[in-house]
Amino acid sequence: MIQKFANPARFIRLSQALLPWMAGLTLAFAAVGLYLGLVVAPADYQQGESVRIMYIHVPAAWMALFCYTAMAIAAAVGLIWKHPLADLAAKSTAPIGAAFTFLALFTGAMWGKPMWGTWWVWDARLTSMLVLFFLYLGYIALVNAFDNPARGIKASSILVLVGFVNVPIIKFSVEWWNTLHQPASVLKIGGPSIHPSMLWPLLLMALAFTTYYLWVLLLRLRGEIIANKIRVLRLRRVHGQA
Amino acid sequence: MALFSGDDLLCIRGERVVFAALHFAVDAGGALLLTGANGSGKSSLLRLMAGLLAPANGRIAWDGEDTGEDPERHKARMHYVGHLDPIKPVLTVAENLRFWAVLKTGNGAAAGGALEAFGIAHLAGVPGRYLSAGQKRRLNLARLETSPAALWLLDEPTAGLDAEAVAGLRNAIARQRSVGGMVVLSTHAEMALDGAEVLDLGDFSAATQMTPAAEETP
Amino acid sequence: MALFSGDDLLCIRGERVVFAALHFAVDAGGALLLTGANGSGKSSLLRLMAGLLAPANGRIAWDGEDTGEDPERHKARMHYVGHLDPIKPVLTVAENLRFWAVLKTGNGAAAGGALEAFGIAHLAGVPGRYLSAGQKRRLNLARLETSPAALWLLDEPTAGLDAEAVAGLRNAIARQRSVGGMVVLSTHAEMALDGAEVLDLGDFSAATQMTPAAEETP
Amino acid sequence: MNRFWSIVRRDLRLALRQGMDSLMAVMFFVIAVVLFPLGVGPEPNILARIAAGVIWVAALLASMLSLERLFETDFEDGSLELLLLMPLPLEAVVMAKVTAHWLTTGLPLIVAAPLLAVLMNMDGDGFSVLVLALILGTPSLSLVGAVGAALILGSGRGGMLLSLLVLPLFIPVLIFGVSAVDAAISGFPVRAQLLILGAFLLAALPLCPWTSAAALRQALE
Amino acid sequence: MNRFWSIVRRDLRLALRQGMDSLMAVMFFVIAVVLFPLGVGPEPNILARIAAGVIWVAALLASMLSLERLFETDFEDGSLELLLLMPLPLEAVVMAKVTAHWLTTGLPLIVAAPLLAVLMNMDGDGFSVLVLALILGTPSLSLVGAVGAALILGSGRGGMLLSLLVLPLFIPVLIFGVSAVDAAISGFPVRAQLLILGAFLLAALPLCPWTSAAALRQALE
Ligand code: HEM
Ligand SMILES: Nc1ncnc2c1ncn2[C@@H]1O[C@H](COP(=O)(O)OP(=O)(O)OP(=O)(O)O)[C@@H](O)[C@H]1O
Ligand SMILES: Nc1ncnc2c1ncn2[C@@H]1O[C@H](COP(=O)(O)OP(=O)(O)OP(=O)(O)O)[C@@H](O)[C@H]1O
Ligand SMILES: [Mg+2]
Ligand SMILES: [Mg+2]
Repeated sequence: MIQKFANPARFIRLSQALLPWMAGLTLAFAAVGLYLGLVVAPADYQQGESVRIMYIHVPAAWMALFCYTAMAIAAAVGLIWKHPLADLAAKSTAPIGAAFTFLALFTGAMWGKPMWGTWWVWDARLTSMLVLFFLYLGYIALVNAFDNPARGIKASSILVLVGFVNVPIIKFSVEWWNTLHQPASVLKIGGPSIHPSMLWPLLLMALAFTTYYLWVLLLRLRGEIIANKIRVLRLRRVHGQA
Repeated sequence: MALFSGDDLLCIRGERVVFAALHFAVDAGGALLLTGANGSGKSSLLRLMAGLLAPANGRIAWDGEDTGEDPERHKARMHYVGHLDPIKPVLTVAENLRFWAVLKTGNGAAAGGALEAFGIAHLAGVPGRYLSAGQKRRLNLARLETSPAALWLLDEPTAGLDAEAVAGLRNAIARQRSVGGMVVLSTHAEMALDGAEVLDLGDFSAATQMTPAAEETP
Repeated sequence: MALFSGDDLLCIRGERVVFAALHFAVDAGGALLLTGANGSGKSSLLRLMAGLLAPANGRIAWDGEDTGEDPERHKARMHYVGHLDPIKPVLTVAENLRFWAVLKTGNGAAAGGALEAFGIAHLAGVPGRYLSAGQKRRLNLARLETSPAALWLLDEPTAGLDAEAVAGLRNAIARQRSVGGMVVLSTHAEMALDGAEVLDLGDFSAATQMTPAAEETP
Repeated sequence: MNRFWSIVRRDLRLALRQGMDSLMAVMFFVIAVVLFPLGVGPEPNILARIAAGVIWVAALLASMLSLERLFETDFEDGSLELLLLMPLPLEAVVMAKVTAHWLTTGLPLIVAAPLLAVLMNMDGDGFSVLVLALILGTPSLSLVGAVGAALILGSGRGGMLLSLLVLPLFIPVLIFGVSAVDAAISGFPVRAQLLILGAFLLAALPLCPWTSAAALRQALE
Repeated sequence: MNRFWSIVRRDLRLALRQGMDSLMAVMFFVIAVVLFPLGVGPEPNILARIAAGVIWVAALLASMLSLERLFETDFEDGSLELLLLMPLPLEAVVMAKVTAHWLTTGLPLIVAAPLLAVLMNMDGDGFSVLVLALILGTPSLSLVGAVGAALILGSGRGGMLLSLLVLPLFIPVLIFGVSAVDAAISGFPVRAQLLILGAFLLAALPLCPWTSAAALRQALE
């Protein structure tokens, strides 16, 4: 099974078939989700219209965490089973995950200004999200740091696993740090109960983000595979082997 | 059956096939001379033999047993001299050599005689930073004499050496072979070693062979 | 009178006298071969000639004028190839060469032909990181062909080169000398250059001469 | 064991002979801390308030910087590939080098810390806990940093890249290190924080040499 | 001039091709600043009080770290000795390399600074002066740092030694940079501080390349 998908040529064909589906699903989910979220759902009695930022912010935050997990799994598969496609998947996921993290931070800050009167507070959740962003950046920097792309992927696979062990530790320590100094009262968010008129668009947007991730991942993977092929062909020509 | 052998070796570096379908075999007391143009893969093959690189395909065996299976044992029976000279500028020549001798054998008694063999005994107290290119090379080669090892892997050992030092090296190789040791070395200079087999890496370059593995690496 | 000459040169490195009372002279179209055991001071002499080191005593003159007096002019008429190959791994072979050509001449037109001369024209688009030891050396030597210079200073230029590349270098040297250029090079390999003078650095080593400087340095 | 100690001894000797290598981490530490009164202004109560944080951040940066060369010189002169070919496990080599590194930088840092605490006007109750927390925390920094140092080998980037990889991983040590000192100053118990720092160390002790060794093997391919 | 720009172009190209080299200094800058809230605690008023100091100290450290490799890779692969033998003054080579360095690190730092000011809760009045002061200050840092980078060549110490040499020299820039921002926040005039920063730059512009060139000649002996 693994061997079957390991073959890049077959993957290219498979992804060719999947791409239109992913694109279509993304657009459909996003269209419905945005309509429900921006038009149908009511404004919050407390937060007003700014509550609609939630339909971007929350799915982006979820995807940020999801992408890091996906990267760690892909890296482990790549290291243990030497699966070339898994390596590339980890590498291709990193910029997407970083973008989602940035989006969550950015929309959070946009939301924070009207809600808390400040762009940023050093709250535990916000801080651990910022650290996650750094972990993404570190991964991207390391992947690109080497002359030899294969070495970059291997080194950064180790890094992402080390980072993955640390994420819960960081999260836990940041929470502890924060509650020691400052009461959380300012930052109480909404409540756990959420009205279905808000839940539906939220879930739809989350689905749209997920299919968007898969869509871009496929595109990036194809790009990586083709770039590798070009590089190999060019080298071979250059070394008089073609 | 040959004591040290490689079967159907494939080496990929920088996403490029360097050589493919390469076989080699060395017997006790034997010597293998690696030749070939620049970039043909001599250094790469020596790194494969040492276990610093893993072959993309094929296997390297000692006495029929895969060397990758018990790397610690393979390390213990081998001396490797690469392109670089691992010499610390602030340690003296004697200290540099002693460190490697202790790591290899657990104690560093034989260091003195080794310096003698390569004509740098008078430099024993000189810090590494004062050595010229050729003196560094001699010091690196002196490691060979600090402890017996069944297999010597030498990457262009004569680079930078003067005639006297080359003669010293040739003697050392002859001694090693006379007690049943093996020597694999790469060189551009002509190096006459009696009864040495020659392996021209040019014959295994990927120019002539197209392997499927080369097409599948992403 | 010789065009390029050194008088009574004293070289001290690492608080030790490397050579003393050394004289040399090269004429237009001439070649000077530096030989000598490891550590005898070949590289040091070449660095003195290039102006990278200042002699502790004596003077180096071009056409009778001290080279230290107008270093910019001395730099402009000279190509120096040292032990190291100044090649950036992320720049292609062509870009690497062009950079040095532009710095030397103000424009980089001649770069293409130079790669040809050293048999690496097919590597023009390859990043430096993919080159083997010998290929790097060839690229470094290709600088010689990008612009004419009256004086070539080559430190063990053949180290790591295969036979084909050595032949190319010998041709380049012959061309340089035929147009009245000079070549000074150090080597351990026998390098037959017709009419080349040989300077054995061993004759000037401090072993035979005790200078006060050697005793006074702490 | 003989082999292990011979590596430790060599690295110590290298550090001592290379002039003031071990002193340099301390000096960076001192200078970085001293920049703060200059940048923030000399009010004693503000300085006291931020003292523990500034000292710990400076300690993090000093460890990080000194770790940069942990494997690099050995990598560049071919020593590292030879060490890999010696008959002892690469994990032991890493442990030996980390031990030597901590002895030459972590230890002097700990000695200098109380002095800086005085400079920063820190409350006297925090001193002993600061030292204790550093004793438990700095070996973790060395161990985690060794993984980063192994990962960046051959990239030719050094400190910059290392900091990006390693500083986020240092954050838990920073937080519990500071909170131990703050708790001591406010008269709260510090046992929990110190235990957590100790737990980090115990976890890093087997994991980090193993990961570093894997990264080193990668680098030497 | 052709030669000068060809060096600048090469260094820019090297920085861009080598992945995110130029981004790395900014990232270090950002992470170092972020460590402070983690160390000092999240109270907004304390953070606002130390914001200007922390940002400047982090900018100092980031410049210093990125300067470490200014000449080093060229030294190690023999490019530097060849540059010395090219027919243009070594001072021009230094100026070209410093220019490329500032474009790839100083400039991104300036762009990132307002963001960090937000994170540190800095008063909005300080933003524009912070940027102005950085525009005047960071080129001085690059120039002075180049002297340090040339002095440490061949010592094999890197960041550690550089920081000792260079950070004390950075202190005047730090003090006037911070005081300009503090003055702006308190509503005082900032002309004097900015003029002093400008004067430093004018003095460093001829002196530093000349000194660096001398140090480089030493290193290549
Ligand atoms: C830069 C600032 C912010 C960051 C980094 C941030 C981060 C996050 C993250 C990581 C999550 C997902 C947590 C999880 O599912 O476990 C999340 C969820 C959420 N955030 Fe934010 N946030 C920010 C600002 C805000 C603001 C200003 C508001 C509104 C007042 C807000 C409201 C929410 C809500 C309602 C959720 C969903 C809660 C839930 O699923 O339980 N966030 N945020
Ligand atoms: N670290 C590396 N990463 C990627 N490719 C490499 C690496 N080292 C060498 N190569 C490539 O592998 C091929 C073989 O290199 P190798 O160093 O084994 O050649 P060699 O026969 O030793 O050459 P030389 O005589 O020049 O030393 C070369 O074409 C080179 O481009
Ligand atoms: N950077 C240096 N600092 C101090 N002493 C040095 C330095 N480089 C070389 N030496 C010393 O100067 C002497 C001459 O060295 P040099 O490199 O010129 O020799 P060489 O003839 O080129 O030798 P080789 O054939 O080994 O290259 C040597 O004895 C060496 O110890
Ligand atoms: Mg080789
Ligand atoms: Mg020499």
